[in-house]
Amino acid sequence: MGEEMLRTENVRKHFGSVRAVDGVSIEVMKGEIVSLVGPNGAGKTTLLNLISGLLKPDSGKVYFLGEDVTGKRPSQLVRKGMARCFQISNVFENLTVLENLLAAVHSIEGRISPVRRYDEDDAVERAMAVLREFNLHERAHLTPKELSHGDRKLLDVAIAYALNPKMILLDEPTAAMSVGEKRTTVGVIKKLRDQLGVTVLLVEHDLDVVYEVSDRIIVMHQGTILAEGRPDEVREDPKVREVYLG
Amino acid sequence: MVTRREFLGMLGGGIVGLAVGGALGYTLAPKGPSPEEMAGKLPGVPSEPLKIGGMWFLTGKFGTYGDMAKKALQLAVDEINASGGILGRKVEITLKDEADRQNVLQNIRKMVEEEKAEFLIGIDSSGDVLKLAPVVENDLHVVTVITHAATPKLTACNKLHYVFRISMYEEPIDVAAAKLVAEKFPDVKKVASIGPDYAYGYDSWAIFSTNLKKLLPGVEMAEPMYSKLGTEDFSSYIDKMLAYEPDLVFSSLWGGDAATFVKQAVSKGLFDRVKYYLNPMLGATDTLKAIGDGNVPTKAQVWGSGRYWFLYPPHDVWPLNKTFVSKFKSRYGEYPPYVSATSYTAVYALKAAIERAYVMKGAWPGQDDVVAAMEGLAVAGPMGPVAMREDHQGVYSVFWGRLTKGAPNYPHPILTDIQVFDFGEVFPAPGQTAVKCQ
Amino acid sequence: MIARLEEVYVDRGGVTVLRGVTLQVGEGEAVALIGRNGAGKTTTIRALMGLNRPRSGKVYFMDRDITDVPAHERARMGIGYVPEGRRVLPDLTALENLEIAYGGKVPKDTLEWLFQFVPDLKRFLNRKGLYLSGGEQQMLAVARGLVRRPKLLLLDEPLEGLAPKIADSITRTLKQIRDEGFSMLISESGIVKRLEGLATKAYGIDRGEIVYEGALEGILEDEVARARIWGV
Amino acid sequence: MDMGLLAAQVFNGLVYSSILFLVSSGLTLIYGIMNVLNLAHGSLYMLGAYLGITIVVYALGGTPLAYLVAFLLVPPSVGVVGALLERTLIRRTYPMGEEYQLLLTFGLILVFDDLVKMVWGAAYINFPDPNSFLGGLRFGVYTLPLYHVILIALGFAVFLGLWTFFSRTFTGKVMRAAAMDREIVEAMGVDVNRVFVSSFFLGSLLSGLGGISAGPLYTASPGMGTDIIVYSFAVIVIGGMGSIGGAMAGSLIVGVLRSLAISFYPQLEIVIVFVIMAAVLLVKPTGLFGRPEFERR
Amino acid sequence: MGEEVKEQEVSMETVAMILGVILLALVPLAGRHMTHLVASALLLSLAATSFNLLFGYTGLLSFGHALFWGVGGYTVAVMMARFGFGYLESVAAALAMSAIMGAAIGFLCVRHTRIYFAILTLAFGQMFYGIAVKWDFLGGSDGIYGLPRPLNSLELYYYVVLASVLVSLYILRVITRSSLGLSFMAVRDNAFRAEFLGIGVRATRLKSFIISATFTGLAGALWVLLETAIGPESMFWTHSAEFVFVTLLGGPRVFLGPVVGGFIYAFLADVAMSVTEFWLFVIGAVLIGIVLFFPYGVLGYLLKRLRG
Repeated sequence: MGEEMLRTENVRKHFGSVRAVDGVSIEVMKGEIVSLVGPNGAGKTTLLNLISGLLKPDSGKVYFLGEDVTGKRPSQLVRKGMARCFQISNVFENLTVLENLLAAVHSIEGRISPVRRYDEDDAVERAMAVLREFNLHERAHLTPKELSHGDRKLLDVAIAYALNPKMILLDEPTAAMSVGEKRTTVGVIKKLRDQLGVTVLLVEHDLDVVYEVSDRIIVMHQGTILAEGRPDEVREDPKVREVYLG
Repeated sequence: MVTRREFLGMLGGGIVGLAVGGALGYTLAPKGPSPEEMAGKLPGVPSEPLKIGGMWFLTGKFGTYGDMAKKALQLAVDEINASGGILGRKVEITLKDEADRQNVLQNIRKMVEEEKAEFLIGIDSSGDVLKLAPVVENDLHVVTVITHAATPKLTACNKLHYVFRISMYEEPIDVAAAKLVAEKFPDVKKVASIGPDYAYGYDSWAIFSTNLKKLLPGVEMAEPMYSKLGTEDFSSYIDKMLAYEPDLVFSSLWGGDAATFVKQAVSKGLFDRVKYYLNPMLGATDTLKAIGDGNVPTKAQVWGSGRYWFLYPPHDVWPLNKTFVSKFKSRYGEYPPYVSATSYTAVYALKAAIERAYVMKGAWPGQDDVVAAMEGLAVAGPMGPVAMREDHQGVYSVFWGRLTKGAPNYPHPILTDIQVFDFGEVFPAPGQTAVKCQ
Repeated sequence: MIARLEEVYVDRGGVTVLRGVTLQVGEGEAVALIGRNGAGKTTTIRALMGLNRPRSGKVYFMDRDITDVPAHERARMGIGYVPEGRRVLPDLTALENLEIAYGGKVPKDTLEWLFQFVPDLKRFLNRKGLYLSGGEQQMLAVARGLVRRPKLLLLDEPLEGLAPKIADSITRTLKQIRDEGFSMLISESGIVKRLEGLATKAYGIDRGEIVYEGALEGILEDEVARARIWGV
Repeated sequence: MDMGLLAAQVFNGLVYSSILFLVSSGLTLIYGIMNVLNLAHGSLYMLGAYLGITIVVYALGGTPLAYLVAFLLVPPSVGVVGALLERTLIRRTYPMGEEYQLLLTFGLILVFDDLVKMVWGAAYINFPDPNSFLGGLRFGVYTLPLYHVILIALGFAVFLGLWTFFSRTFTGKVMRAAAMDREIVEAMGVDVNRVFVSSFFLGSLLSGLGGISAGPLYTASPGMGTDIIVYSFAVIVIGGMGSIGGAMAGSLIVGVLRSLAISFYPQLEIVIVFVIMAAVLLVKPTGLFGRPEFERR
Repeated sequence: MGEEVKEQEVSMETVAMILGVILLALVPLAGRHMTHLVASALLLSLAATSFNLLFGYTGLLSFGHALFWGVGGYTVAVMMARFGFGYLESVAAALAMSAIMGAAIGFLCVRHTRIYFAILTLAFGQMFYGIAVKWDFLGGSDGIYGLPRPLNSLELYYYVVLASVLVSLYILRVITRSSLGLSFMAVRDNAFRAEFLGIGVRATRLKSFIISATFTGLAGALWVLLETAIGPESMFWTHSAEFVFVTLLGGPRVFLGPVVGGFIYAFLADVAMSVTEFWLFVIGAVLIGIVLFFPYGVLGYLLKRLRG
């Protein structure tokens, strides 16, 4: 630890009169699980969008692995090792689960070619290995529509993981999940870091989940950082309780 | 130009030609036996019906051409079947739509190869006829009689064997137009023109202008204008013409375009500013009907020609025209346009050639026998006697007439003051044309 | 009783988002619907408005079964709607927004009546929706929901994304409206404090199920509701 | 350059613009409100012309009264046909993709062309020229036929009428509102289905008005709707899809440029419209007056 | 594409495929018209399948695809009629030309999607139609005609067409099953997410466009040799609409859908025209019926029923 993975420097994004992200600097170290929390509209998702290249900041910089990546497109960032999942599960609806994974595998390994079968053995092997990690291998031939809500979200994470990322941005992975599904997801997040060596930046509403998995928590409110610290510190911070429970 | 008397003389020659050709004078033929009665009576004649394939624009913007051709074809076939068919064979027709633009050749093939049409007639588009000719000549080997497409290239630039054109083509009409101007309107100083934006329009202007320059060397001519087929609004063309201040406008627009142009030119005052307006395609009843009596200009002289005009040859001197017109009128309620006359004649030309070949051969003729019989054939059509020249172009005299209100005798404007040009005067020699072959 | 959902199930995009929701709003009552994002608040409100058809279950309004009544008729029957994200019609002025909801030109006295609750409306009546600030849009959205003087006003996260001062002023407005005797159902993503003094009764919702029903203050004390809604 | 000719050509362009505007304003209106691109819109134009012919040529003769009757009766009749099409056929494609709408309405073009042929025959038909009783204004060697002048006025009047309708009347505002957010408008008590039928009625009515206006100027034939629909497409793309002002601007550009091209650069006539259209799409995809689409719900 | 089939069905499909090919090989026995009709149906099918690579697989509706049919066709016609090349060189040139034009026009068009893409392609199609009408070198409105038929025999040429179409379909099949094909489908389903997979969305669309244009051009090139002539109408927008029609008729979400559609359309038009002069009415009515009742196309519908 101690090596920097991601850093933002005073990034700012306004939509008209709305100050969605208003000068935020955060830092994520290699191997950390960092959570972004805060009430609705605090600017968490916007910050994620700024980091992952979906939005360009009005001002400020984003560094990934020490390199200035401000304004780079998502596809470029993915190739540098930054993958991302989405709040509302965002997968390829007309492809099977396996094909969803294969698309990621081929793309990231630079194997896109008109003559290479997409279901060639080693790609499938690789994709199936990922699916096994996420316990989705038995559903490899279903389409996302046929999956449960929890499995769809898992698939979303699995796709991101198949991209061999150094870091994954997770946007509310447990939203609308059942308790059981949530447990699985917590396991997956831990596994991402502990076994698979991926750094995680997590946006999450469920504070139980957050407290359980995070090394560090950043609390956002109205586009700025309200508090930051270890879970036990944040849990005791009256400002945080104030924001949440009033 | 010929007078009425000269015409009668020509007519005599034509009739002699008909006799020499051995064609059966069908207008004089009494009602013969039915095909059923005739079937098998003549040695060597197959008993199954004879199928003729026809192709015209049956749908779309030019659908009226196919419609009119089809009606005349039906008339001819019914007449022939009522009087014993062709050598006792009942005639049947099969039609394909030329408006199926992607499949013109395929549909032609279908009629021959699948529907077993033994002969083909029709074709409206010049482009199609040029595409079709090599296919028929090299591949299909069936006698094909063209009834409408008018490009000089077909007969002047190709050595044809199976393909014949019974209808007048554009060159003699345009040559006659130049002569008409030189003889009747020598006061013309400036000429403007408009035509459809494709080969026919370009060719027509080239022929007319080349010939006119020879006859009236001093005439000044504007850059020719071309509008795309189906142009709705000619105002811009008309004003460009007005700006040039011509005495004469030569227009090769046809069909709906010709009518739309005249109508808009009337309201834009073109006919108050020019003295003469010539259109080689005006003598078509469909066009005249669309123009209507209300749009017949009074100040300027408007002259038109065509491949056939239902009042020419005059009904009293050429009864066949009278019979044809009255049959057509009573069956379909309107006067026949040129496509009707040419398709009608095409069927009779085939009949005459088959019968002549049968006489020579003593058995049902093959395609090459029919070709031999067609060559040099003269057949009587509503437009007068038509002689098939060695280049497979049917020749007959050209007319130009002046546009006049049709009321009260006719439901649409008509051409009067008919000026006739003998084919010897206006037809280029076989193989010659003012147009560049591709 | 003004409105009632009974055992309502709703599917959206193949996912069941409401699982047997039963909920009731009484005469003159302001009821809070509390749950986090994706818990089913919006769908519940839309089911009442007629924008989501239940797979099963019934919707009642003024003792009438309106399960099959289309949204526009419900609006005319007296349900006002203040949607999530405000959804002010951007190309129309504030006044025109009101006209659409009123069904014609808004009479002067109705406007005056609206100004009691949202005095600021006067200021931007002729400005296009596109050029209104978030708070102004929310005020307009409330006024728009109110303009037909509905028997029930549905407010879907009316305080979301607003600066605290503005949120406070909206809350004041809503209190005033409630005091006039209007019934309302207000959804809120979790900050109960914002509804204090406004709502008396509350429902807690999580994953499409009602997990709490009772007094607003009680919800924070309820173990189950706290665990499921806030995870604390 | 000959200034008289230039002026005459601009005038001619305006006449054509006027017809184009009548048709394309209907097309853009339906697209703007309902997000439906109706390829058969040109067929409704054709229907307008043929219904006009039925009244002016066959029923009443080419009297001024006949024209008046035709102008009063034809557009609403075509509007009803359009509304019926929406209710019976086009409505069923809303849950499907845009391509299905294009396809279904393309099928309608084929059906309409043949229907017209079955009813009125294949031959082109001309109206008696209204200028025969209206006359024209002399202007040097040029004549400005009065009917053309009336058409230009009609185009602008309809433009102003639509402008007023959409900005001043309640129904117009409801239509715009439904275009912005159909769901919220529904929740505000508006029967959006009725709004949609009405906008189809109004859009089709405009196309029918275009047909009856153009009929006396041009020549009616089956298939006459195909050209105008392609040009109308160009117009609304250039002006910005869904914008009435854009339809006006696009009509003026296409109509006048085409007219000038004929006089001054004839070889450009066919391609110029499509070159402008492609250029606009490439440089400003939303067209001159369009704006980025609202999030539709 | 979610149409991955189970083992026993694969064998069934293979059998059907082999039977189909044998049938196609026997076509010349059914007479010249049938040979010709099937040859054009094959070429229409190839064009529609190429179109569908862009439409069904990549999610872009081109309303000007006949442009590439025309590019291929005119290239062959010009090479043979104007420069006297043989048909093999000419077809090779047509392939190259279609690819180049595909790249150039595709580059401009893939910046847009949905309706804007459709209209932009329509505009380009009409522009080139206008150019073909006006340009003497291309024969103007008459087009170019009287080309020699390769091998001097319809039957032999039929086998050239059959072989070329089968090989092309095979190549297209390989592409749709390739990792590139998968990236097309990923872009179609969710361009937004594809970007987060590291797939360059615009570049992927362009690749699809070029491949699609090339094979459409090949179909046009082979068609010209079948017809021995070409005219500007081959690029008119209604011809582009035919590709769309054929594809939806057969089913855009099944690889062989456009082939089935191509055959149905060719035979339907052939029969309808023999029966009535209002054949366009029939085609239009069928089109409307397909949209309303079989939006997945005939083959799509059949497969759906077969698989429950």
